[in-house]
Amino acid sequence: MDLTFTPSETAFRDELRGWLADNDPGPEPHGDEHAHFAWRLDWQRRLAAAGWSGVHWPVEHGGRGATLTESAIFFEELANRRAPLPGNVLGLLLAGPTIMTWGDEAQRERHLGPILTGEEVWCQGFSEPDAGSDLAAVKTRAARDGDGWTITGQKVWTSYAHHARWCMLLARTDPASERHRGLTYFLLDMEQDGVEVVPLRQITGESHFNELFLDGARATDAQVLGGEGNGWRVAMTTLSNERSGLAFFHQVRMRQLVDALAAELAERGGLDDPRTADALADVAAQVEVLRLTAYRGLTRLERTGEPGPESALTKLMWSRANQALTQLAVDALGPDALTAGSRWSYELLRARGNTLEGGTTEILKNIAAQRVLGLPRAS
Amino acid sequence: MDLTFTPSETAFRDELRGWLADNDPGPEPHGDEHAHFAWRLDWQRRLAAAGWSGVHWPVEHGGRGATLTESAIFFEELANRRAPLPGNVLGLLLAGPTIMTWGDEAQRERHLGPILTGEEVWCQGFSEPDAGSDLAAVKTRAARDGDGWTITGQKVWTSYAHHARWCMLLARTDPASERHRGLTYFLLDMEQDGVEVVPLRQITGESHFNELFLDGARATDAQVLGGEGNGWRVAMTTLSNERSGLAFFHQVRMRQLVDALAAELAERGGLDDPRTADALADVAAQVEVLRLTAYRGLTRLERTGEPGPESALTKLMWSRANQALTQLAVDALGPDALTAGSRWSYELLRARGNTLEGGTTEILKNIAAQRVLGLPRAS
Amino acid sequence: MNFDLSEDQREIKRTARDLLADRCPPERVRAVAEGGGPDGALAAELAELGWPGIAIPAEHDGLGLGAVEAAALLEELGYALAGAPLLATAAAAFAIEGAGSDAQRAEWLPRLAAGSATATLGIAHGDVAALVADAEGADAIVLVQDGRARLLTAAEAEVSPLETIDPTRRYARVGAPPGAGEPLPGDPAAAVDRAAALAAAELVGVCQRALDDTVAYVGERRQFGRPIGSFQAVAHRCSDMLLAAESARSAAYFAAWSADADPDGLPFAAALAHSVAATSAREATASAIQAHGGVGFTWEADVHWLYKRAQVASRLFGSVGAARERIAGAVAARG
Amino acid sequence: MNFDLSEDQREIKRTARDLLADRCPPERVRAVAEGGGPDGALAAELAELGWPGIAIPAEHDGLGLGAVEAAALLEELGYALAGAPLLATAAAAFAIEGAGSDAQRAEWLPRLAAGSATATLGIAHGDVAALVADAEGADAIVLVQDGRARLLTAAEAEVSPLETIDPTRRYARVGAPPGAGEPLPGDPAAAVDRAAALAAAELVGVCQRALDDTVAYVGERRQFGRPIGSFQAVAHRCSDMLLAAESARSAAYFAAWSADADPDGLPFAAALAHSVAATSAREATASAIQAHGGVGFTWEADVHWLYKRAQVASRLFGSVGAARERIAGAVAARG
Repeated sequence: MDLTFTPSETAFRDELRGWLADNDPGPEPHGDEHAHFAWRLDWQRRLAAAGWSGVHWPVEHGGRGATLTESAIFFEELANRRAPLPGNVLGLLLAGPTIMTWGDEAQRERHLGPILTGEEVWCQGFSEPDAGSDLAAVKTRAARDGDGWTITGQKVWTSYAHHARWCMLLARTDPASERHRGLTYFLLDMEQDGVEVVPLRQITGESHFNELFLDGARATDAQVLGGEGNGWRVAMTTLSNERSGLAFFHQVRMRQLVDALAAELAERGGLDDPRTADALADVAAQVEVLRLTAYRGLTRLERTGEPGPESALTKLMWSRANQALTQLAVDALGPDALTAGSRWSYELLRARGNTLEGGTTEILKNIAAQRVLGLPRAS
Repeated sequence: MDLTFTPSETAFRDELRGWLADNDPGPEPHGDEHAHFAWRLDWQRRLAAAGWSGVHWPVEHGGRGATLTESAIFFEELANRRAPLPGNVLGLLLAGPTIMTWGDEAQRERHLGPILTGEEVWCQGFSEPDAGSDLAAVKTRAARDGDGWTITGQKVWTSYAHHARWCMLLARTDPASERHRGLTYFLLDMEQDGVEVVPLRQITGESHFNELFLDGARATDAQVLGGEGNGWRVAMTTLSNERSGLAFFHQVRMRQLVDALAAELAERGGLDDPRTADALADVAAQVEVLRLTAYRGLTRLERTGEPGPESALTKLMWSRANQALTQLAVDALGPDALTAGSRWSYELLRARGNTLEGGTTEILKNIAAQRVLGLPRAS
Repeated sequence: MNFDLSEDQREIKRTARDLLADRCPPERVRAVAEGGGPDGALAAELAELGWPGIAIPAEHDGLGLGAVEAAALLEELGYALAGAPLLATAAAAFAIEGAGSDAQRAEWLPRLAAGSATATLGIAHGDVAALVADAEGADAIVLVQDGRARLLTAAEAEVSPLETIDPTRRYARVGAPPGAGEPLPGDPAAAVDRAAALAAAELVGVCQRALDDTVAYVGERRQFGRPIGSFQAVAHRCSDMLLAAESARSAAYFAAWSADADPDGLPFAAALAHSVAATSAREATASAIQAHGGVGFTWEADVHWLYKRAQVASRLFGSVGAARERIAGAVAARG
Repeated sequence: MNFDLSEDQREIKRTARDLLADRCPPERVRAVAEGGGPDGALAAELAELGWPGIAIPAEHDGLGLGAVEAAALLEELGYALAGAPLLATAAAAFAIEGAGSDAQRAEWLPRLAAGSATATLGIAHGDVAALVADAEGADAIVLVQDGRARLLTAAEAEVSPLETIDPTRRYARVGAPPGAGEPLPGDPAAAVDRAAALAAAELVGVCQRALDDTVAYVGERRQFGRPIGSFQAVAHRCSDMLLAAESARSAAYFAAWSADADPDGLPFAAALAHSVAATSAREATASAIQAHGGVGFTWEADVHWLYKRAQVASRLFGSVGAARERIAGAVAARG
């Protein structure tokens, strides 16, 4: 057990810090979602130009070949510097690794480069309105049509779809199939008729998610990833890459929130109230445990190649801590914190999504019970 | 809406208070369970002699014909005076009303009188080790045997069994039947070979519950209540009488606990800590809401004859409040409160049973969801 | 002992439920919220019906009913998230009636009852009330400060609109220079408690709406081949929401009854109602979002309005922490 | 960066798990608890193995391993609810090693390592430590009071056995007249933090046992025709217990590592471990009783020992509230 960095990890961090010291992402644009995304894409271009995009990708694919710990350090340092996530984060974390695993030479050749630079943004078309948390209930239909496929259906919660050139799309190619069988994973070109993106407004008022309407969209055989009928396995590769490095970004962001709240409370004398101080300590402890548990998960993954129970738990910890933190902020800071558009009221509303996005709390607890604890499934 | 008592309710209460002022139950015996029960039976004899036993029973059956509110007042006043529950509480609240509803003339004649006076104590033989919360899974077998029945099986959680002369026993008379069908309700004589009572020790160290082993116990046809094969409906009558008046006894006891804790904390300066005061307020609020909700349920029952959602909820409120209260006591009073046999450590341990006895929290929430809210059953 | 609404009171509640279901469907609530409210047409119609004067004595041209009737009405206004300033007007009327002079009563109460004037009440610290409902456009604003109240006309008060996360109602920050306005001679404490009782009743309606909408949704919505309400995690969540709603209802009705019939018990009952209703409403509305799944996080699903109302309305007459302090004090005193 | 036990440390843990599973099955724990403990035979065997000296430096005849190794061991002792006074001895050894004089170290540490003497440590307020583990029969008692420590022999301390709800371990109240015993010259703060880290590790074991026993039970026990572990309410309860156990483990291991490698971070890490492990252990053990249904409320089901241990052991080195105060102070300071 050693919670300090090894010399090579320290060297990696120091090199990154040095680069970040010279390369400021610039001021965060507020209020204009397109300007904000353009800022993130620009940031990714600069990262890529300096070799800091896809740090965890193998060197042969243009990455830096970073270890898992180095990748965690990368996201922590980004958050520490209050830099944004790269614009094409789904491409870097999900599409890229999935294409590396399942793609043929041509697919790798075609896609990996533009993912790294952010030249081509990716979105993820898995969820559907009727399926919700039940991924195997995918209904979007891809029908054989000459030498390609015609795709019809609807996806939802597709973040970045309105910026995306490509979509990781899960569709049913065997109409007689049920559940996990008969699904195929497509690399769908978003720039065509038959693909319509409609923003979905969140309770915060923003539109970070979209509905995706597919009405006769086309895909070629060359755009099938991992083979016809193999979509479930390919999708599982994508999902297992989800949240990997991001946990460390979130974890630092949570700590920044705790510190910001502590500072704001201290300034107003709020910490003189032992009730508030106690609640702050509770939340700070949750955030610290999140950090530690994320590191434990990382070590486990490095040692065994398999995510341990920790990876299922950090999401639960994070969402719970963030909801508690933001409610505390609103309680302790009073009506000022409830002003529309204020930092804490935004965080309060946004936090409600934490127990829904990326696997609802209910689904994650099912997973923990069945896959980690080995409890029997509900019949 | 009127939360004061009507003149007749006030008259009832004052008469009871007058009697209680002249009739002290005497000091509660500690440490000796048999002496304690004898004290409660003696108390019931005195109540009966003065016409205060079975206050909610019709006058024709020897009761006082009290209204539901008066019955609630009765239990509240008992608790207010720190008097115990009558020794034969299961006879008064469950067996008596069930026999009034389903019994024939001979059964009423035979049993109601000795229930009122406490001369014959009753216990309830519903739960079984393998059935747990699933009452319809009863396996205890009553086999036709000449002009009577021979009963074999095991019951559990039979409080008062070691004092009881009679048992409300649910057994399966049709061996081919499943679930709710084929059950019969017996008035089982406990004083016979073939009935063995084994105390079940609780985590508090006491033995208030028992296991009941039936090995060839006998019952006559005259001891069948409500007809052969009708046991489920008769048992539902028993269950619908459960907890009726007791909620008010518990509610006063909870308030006494809150007040005792507040006094003990105040004496030690514990309430100067805003965290402790806040937690005390939270618990006190829960207890107050319990009281109010119990009254709302009572009014609803009087008005409609049907228990409303309140009756399903007061048990949940009570168990949650008591667990929170006792944990707070132990937290705020420090190691002293963890001494074996001390008031608060006893209450802490005893409170863990609250979410299990009389319907587990899980079962009660199922009931609330399905019967009150009309949600679909899990398939 | 009868702890339930009377037949007349239930009739008031039913009428309000039906009327508001018609006038304030979700589309209307959304339109009001997105348009910055308030719902003038609705306010006018409710004034026609005499609702603003429900608890104003008949001698001042009100309906002369009690706080319980007002609570029944407010519960329905909360259920519908109606954009009419009845809570604010009722709160101010309580203060003017309870702490005002004869002249102040005669000047204001009939106009408030008729709906020809509106008013509101705010709790001020250092000449500023940080969160006041429907103060913009109010003809009179009662500021309660250190146990004393003063009445300001629109011209005398400094009203700064406050855009909160709850746009189903307008809120403002209200300040007034020391000495501005005219004092109410009496003690406004009971009026604030009565207002808190009504605010709690409104939150009961919010809880109930969150519960009803959720039960309807989870009974319909299917996943993994069955309605999601048949999953125990969802069903138990609904049971917890029921528990929250009924807890809030018990406490709010108790406070309303105390306001009418037990002045000595009112301070405790009002603090209880505030604490329990605020906690319940926050929990139940957060649960409603969760039980709606990803859809619950969208603007179009409308459950977020309930959550936002619960968050902001909980603070109208002080913090939950302050209410808890009063409860703890009362418990310690009775020991 | 490597936040996991090393292969050697896992081996220590496995060995302890296996040995204690054999020596301390539930029947043995019950016998010790009902007989008033401690388990002399077990203590003797563990002393043979050198366990009491696991974190005592080799120069004082200990095994010379670190707090992480000791934590791994303590976790298993907690898992087994073993009736051997290793936590107490380790706590006292930390104080004597960290704050004692050379002479005190030489006098006590070799004997503690060999198991030929036992010791304990208590936090005193006004010359009395209200809750001290395994003080009866201890040869040395370290009392920490207002940031200073003194070492008392059995003859010098006033040990009043305290029968707590947790009879799996012996506790006592320990007093000493002012001036009794001999002072440890150094600052005992770090030793108390190291002790708190080990106490937290012990509670991790309690959490894990509660979880393992519950998962085994609900996988077997059938109701309504299926294993109760397939009911979502039960399954999610188990997930919550897993979350509690892993949270406690993260915090306790972090504190143990800080004790070995990051003295500056130790005060925060120890407060974190205490707070998180205490909360987790109480919740997880209460959940274990609940998930066992009515059976869980019986003496024979044995889960209650875990609950009782969690309740009492959480208080050994102060209250959770005090730990939270330290956390809040640290957060405010870094802001």
